[in-house]
Amino acid sequence: MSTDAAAAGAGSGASAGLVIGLAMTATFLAVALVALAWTPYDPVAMNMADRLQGPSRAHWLGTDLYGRDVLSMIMAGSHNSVLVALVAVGIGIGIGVPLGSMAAATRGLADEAIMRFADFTFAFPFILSAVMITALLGPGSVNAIIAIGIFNIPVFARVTRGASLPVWRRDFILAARAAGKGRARIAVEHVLPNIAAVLIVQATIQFALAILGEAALSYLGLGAQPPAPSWGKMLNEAQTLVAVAPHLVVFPGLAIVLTVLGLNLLGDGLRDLLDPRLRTRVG
Amino acid sequence: MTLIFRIAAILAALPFLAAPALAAKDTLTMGMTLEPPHLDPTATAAAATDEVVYANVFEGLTRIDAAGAVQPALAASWDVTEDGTVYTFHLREGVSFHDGTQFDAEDVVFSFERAMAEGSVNAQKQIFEPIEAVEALDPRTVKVTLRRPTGSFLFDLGWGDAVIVAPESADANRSAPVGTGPFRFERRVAGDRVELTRFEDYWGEAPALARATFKFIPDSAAAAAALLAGDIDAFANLPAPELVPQFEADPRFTVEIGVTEGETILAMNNAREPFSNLKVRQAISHALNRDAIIQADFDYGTPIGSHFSPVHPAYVDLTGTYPHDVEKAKALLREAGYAEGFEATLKLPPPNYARRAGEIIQQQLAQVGITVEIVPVEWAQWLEQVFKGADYDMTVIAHTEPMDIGIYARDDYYFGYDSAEFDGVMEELSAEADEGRRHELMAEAQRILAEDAVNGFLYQLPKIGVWNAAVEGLWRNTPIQANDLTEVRWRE
Amino acid sequence: MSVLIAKRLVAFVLTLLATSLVVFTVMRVLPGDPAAIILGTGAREDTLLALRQQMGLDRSFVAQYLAWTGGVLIGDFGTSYTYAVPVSQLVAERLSVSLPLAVFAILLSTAIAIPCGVVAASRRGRAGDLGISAAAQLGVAVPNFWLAMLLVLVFAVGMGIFPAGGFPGWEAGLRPSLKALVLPSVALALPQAAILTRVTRSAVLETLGEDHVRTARAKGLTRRAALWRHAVPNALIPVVTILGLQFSFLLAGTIVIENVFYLPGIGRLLFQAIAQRDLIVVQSLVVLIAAAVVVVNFLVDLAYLAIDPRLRTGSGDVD
Amino acid sequence: MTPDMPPLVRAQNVVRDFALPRRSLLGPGRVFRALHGVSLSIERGESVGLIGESGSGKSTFARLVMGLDRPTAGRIEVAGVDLGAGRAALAAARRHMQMVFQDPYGSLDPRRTVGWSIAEPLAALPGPSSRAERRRLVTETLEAVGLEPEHAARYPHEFSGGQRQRIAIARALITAPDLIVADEPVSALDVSVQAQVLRLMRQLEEARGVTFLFISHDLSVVRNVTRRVAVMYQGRIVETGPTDAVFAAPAHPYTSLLMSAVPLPDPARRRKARHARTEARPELPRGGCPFAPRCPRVQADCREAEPPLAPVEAGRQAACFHPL
Repeated sequence: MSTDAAAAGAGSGASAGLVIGLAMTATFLAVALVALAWTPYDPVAMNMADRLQGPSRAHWLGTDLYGRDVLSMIMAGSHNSVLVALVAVGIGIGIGVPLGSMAAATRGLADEAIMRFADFTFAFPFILSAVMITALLGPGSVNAIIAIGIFNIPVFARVTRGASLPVWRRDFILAARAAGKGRARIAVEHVLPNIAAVLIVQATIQFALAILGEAALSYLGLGAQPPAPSWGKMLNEAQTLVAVAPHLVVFPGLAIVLTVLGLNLLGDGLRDLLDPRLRTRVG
Repeated sequence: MTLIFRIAAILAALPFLAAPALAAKDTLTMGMTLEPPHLDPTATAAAATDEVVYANVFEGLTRIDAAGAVQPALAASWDVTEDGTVYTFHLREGVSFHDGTQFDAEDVVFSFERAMAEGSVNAQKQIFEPIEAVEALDPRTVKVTLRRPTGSFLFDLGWGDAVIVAPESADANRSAPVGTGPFRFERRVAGDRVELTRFEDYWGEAPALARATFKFIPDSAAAAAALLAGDIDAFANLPAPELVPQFEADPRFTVEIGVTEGETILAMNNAREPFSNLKVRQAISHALNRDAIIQADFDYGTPIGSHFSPVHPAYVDLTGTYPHDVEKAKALLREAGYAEGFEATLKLPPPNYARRAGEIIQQQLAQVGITVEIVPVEWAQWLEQVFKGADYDMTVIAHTEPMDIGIYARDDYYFGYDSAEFDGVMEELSAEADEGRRHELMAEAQRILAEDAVNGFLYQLPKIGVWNAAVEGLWRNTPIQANDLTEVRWRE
Repeated sequence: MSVLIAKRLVAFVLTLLATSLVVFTVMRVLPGDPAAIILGTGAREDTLLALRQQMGLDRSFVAQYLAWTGGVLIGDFGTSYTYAVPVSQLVAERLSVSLPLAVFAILLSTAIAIPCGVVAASRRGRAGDLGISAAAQLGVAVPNFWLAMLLVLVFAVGMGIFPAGGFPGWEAGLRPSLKALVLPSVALALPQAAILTRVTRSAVLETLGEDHVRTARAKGLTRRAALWRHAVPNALIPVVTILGLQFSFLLAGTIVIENVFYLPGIGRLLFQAIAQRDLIVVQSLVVLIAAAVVVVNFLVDLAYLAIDPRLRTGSGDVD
Repeated sequence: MTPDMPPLVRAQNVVRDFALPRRSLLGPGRVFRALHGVSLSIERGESVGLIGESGSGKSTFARLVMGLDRPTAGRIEVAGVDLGAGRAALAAARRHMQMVFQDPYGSLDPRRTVGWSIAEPLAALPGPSSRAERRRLVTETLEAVGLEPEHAARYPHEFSGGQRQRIAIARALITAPDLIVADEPVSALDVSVQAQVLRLMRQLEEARGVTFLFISHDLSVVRNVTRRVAVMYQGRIVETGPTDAVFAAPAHPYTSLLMSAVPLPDPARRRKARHARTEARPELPRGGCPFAPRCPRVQADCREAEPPLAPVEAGRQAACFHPL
């Protein structure tokens, strides 16, 4: 551990990051909310007369191959990102946390089995699993969610197990056992509340990774499908137009970067805030 | 291996180093979008294979020329009996395969029987289906007896799937093709290129090119960059219509916007409700705005009103049969009992043209009340579900086989179309040998399909040829999947 | 130690077995007939049957699986359906692109990340640190494929210095080949470097706070010497570990990047093989990739053990 | 108390082995024996002190008595119930016993209010207790340990170490147990606070009839609160007897050594120390008195066989061939 002064310095720096991250994430969510009710243009309406226009007063971020308004598409595309990330992280938490808790609670054979399974799923690079899953189920948002969600399961299982193990060694767990409580009940009543901070931080990080993953899948044509706007799909459509309409490449990518950056800053800030012990580590 | 190659390359380059100014350039590097999986045209449907080896490495008894007409090739001439069932081919003399073996009638018998055999993996086996017997009357004469007169037989023999191979080398053709063409296979670098060199013992007129390289560049931006940099001399069909203006403005390049054999259609499942209803199909045809769809492909497609190539002499312009008319479409839907519209799926295979047209069609049909759900499918799934299983409502696809209007007469074809009138016309056509009458029948067939609104007929895929302005002899259109290099030369 | 190795060996074999079973099953369940893809829309049913027989697809799953695994055990991965060449040859050809790409990316990201991380740690809280940390934070958020597109936009389309994609082949000469790998390597390396910078920075910070480094300072070593002689070497242990763990991310990255730049590498081969239902190629590649990931993880563990003997006895958890 | 009533705790030949990691692939599985057949009885109202160096097996024994761990061999009964006789038996036995831990900072869940933690053992009692009933019991036990009822709503970090240990004791008291196993309950506290907590425990023993199994390395603490002591060395009980008698005249040389001025390892760091020990001495000793290597009075026969625990005088036993 470093000196208190240094830790305090890191703390204040981190909190600046936290504020920025919070602001960026809030902006992102606000845009998603606004887009539910209003976008400058209909994000799916085509207008062949106005296609491939650069940024202008009428279309701040220009138009695409079909004359759709890029700003409106980016705004509406945030829904897809939020949805995919939320559900995928939800799947990871919903299945991974119980698995990790079980592994930590029982140790022994179940632990070994769960962790080897996690290793096994890690042996496949994420994109590879995703490509296989979408080849099996067909491309689409739902299947992208499943692919990313499945990849999140071992992540949360490992984090939960890793964070739970030291908690299980604490005396208050023994006290609960002496009180006659079963392992499952102890896991829920004592262990989970004590690792909640770690899970929240990890969820933030996975949220950012899920947005990146969704973008990559959609970029490869495996994610969101027309007419639903998606940032990754916009980049996919822009690829052949790099030379003709660079704005189609730049803006959706910026949307991804800013969102992920905001979430990462938020995650780092939360980690420093909630769990000072993790301050010097990198996830 | 690399070392040997380098030495060989240096040796090969020596003559040019010695006399750079004397000879005109006689090598050509041609860009292609897709890489051929392998190089045996008799064992794959991949167009890329034909685009490398057809007419260059392999030849058939007949060949298709730049205008889509049948020309003699390995058969110098032929006689057909009055009833159109017996063809006698008189083969060329002095033809040898690239491995030095002589070409004779037995090679023809071998090639045909190989394609017809039970275990044959020829992708166009139906070409040989009418054949009852193939006999070598003598080394220079082959007699083919058909079960029934087949009007398109000579044209079909010009396909890449019907090229003549030698029994000695047939099995190795996938990786080391041996044919009779003006170019012999030199080598292949998987994932990158195939190199051909002039075959010095070619029976016909020697080609102007001494060397030809086919280079595979799937990305349009990379293709354009390679053209601009002079890394490639020609791109037969540039996959980037958006870049055409740039090349048109550049005097170093020739841009030829031709037509392929690819009829791009909105195929409808005629066997399935509500597409079995003529009024619904007519409504959809009225709802489609071809101009907008072609615009999304940068205006280079040629609108079509039926399933027929606009460059064919028998083509009839039927694009006005069901003009774009939203109100008319709505009225027809009302008459058909779908006043509220309906929901349908649109399965889209991976190519850009399908995905782009699909998005626009989704919009256009929405305007008349038809809610379309786009289901993108991989090529494998398209073949399995749509083509083989006919499990679809609508799909966008380009049918690239030459002269394929006959598919509408096939039973169990995925369109689910069944018309006794059309079948009758096709039957007559297949037995008809007179060219004039054949054209009349083809026009009739086009009209029936257009009026029945079997599918939404959209446009003919363009062939965007871009090449060095000094290169001549490349095809403008592609009546058959080929990059015939026999006539290609550099202008002095 | 030998117990550990034996355990890992068993786990390795089990992982590969499970992987091969999963991928084999998935590939057979996938809709799409490999024969139909090869023969296209003009094919007749009897032709399809003949080709399926030729490819061995008419046999039962079990027979196919056993035949394939039997071949793999003696080093024969089978023959690609689409390319009609042995899979091993195909893989070797593609590796000649993917491997250099991965190596360049690792070298580049390490060359950027370690100096940046050390500098940031040694100037903790000052402008240099803040700048590097901010850049790293940004780098982590950039999708590599987007970066790739921007690089193409600027360096290929705009300035025309590097090709926008494709690979000329090593026979075409070293220069054009290396040139073709520059933008892909950079696109792959920069986001990776951002992560590594963060790891290096925190690892160096941690060792800087450790007793022996403080002692070294107390003994009169300059700040600089203490940093480079004591803190950095110790900090490299976790950095190397992370580097090893990033292997599978790198593999995933090459799949995407090779598709952006149309490089004839392993990732693109896999992607195409799935689309073309080249079952043999897909299952061979997936098993090879899984094997590579497991082996690399294992080597990282071994390296870790060699570096830190405390871990050798395992978790002697008596409680 | 009738004579034929079973003792509150009866441990018979309790053995506990822990598996150690294998050294080589084909090598034998190694075990570390923490308890070598320990037998100990505790009568009601007769609080017992268990003393010994850290690593001697005291805490392992305590956990076995609490049913938190199972013996490898032997049998433990609490209030006449065999702890190894299944879930139901264990649940029945748990009503009679509670535990107080060494570290008041670790034994309370930082995420739970003090009231919640104190009420936690009620969950093991049969029959649902109402909210109001639980609140009444929490208030009552808080008062019994000298804390205010409103403290129930606060979190552990708001309390001092001594207060936390009172809270831990309150939690142990809430089910009105017969036995409280206290594992080093005051070693983490300041000396002045230690005295308060010990006083509290003595009061409870008298007022509520609680019997303590009091585990400590600190002899003065044990002397203060227990009537009998048992001395452990390397997983064996080497001497037992009435506290006063043992302290006045130890029979085993080890007990004597414990009482000399030599300070014992600080148990606050026992986790680390124990770890070092497992590496240093994992093998089972082969015959002979385990104390022989350290014994100032060692003789030849001490290396031949292990001395059994044998009576030395009324109510006292020692495992030594040559008792003092």
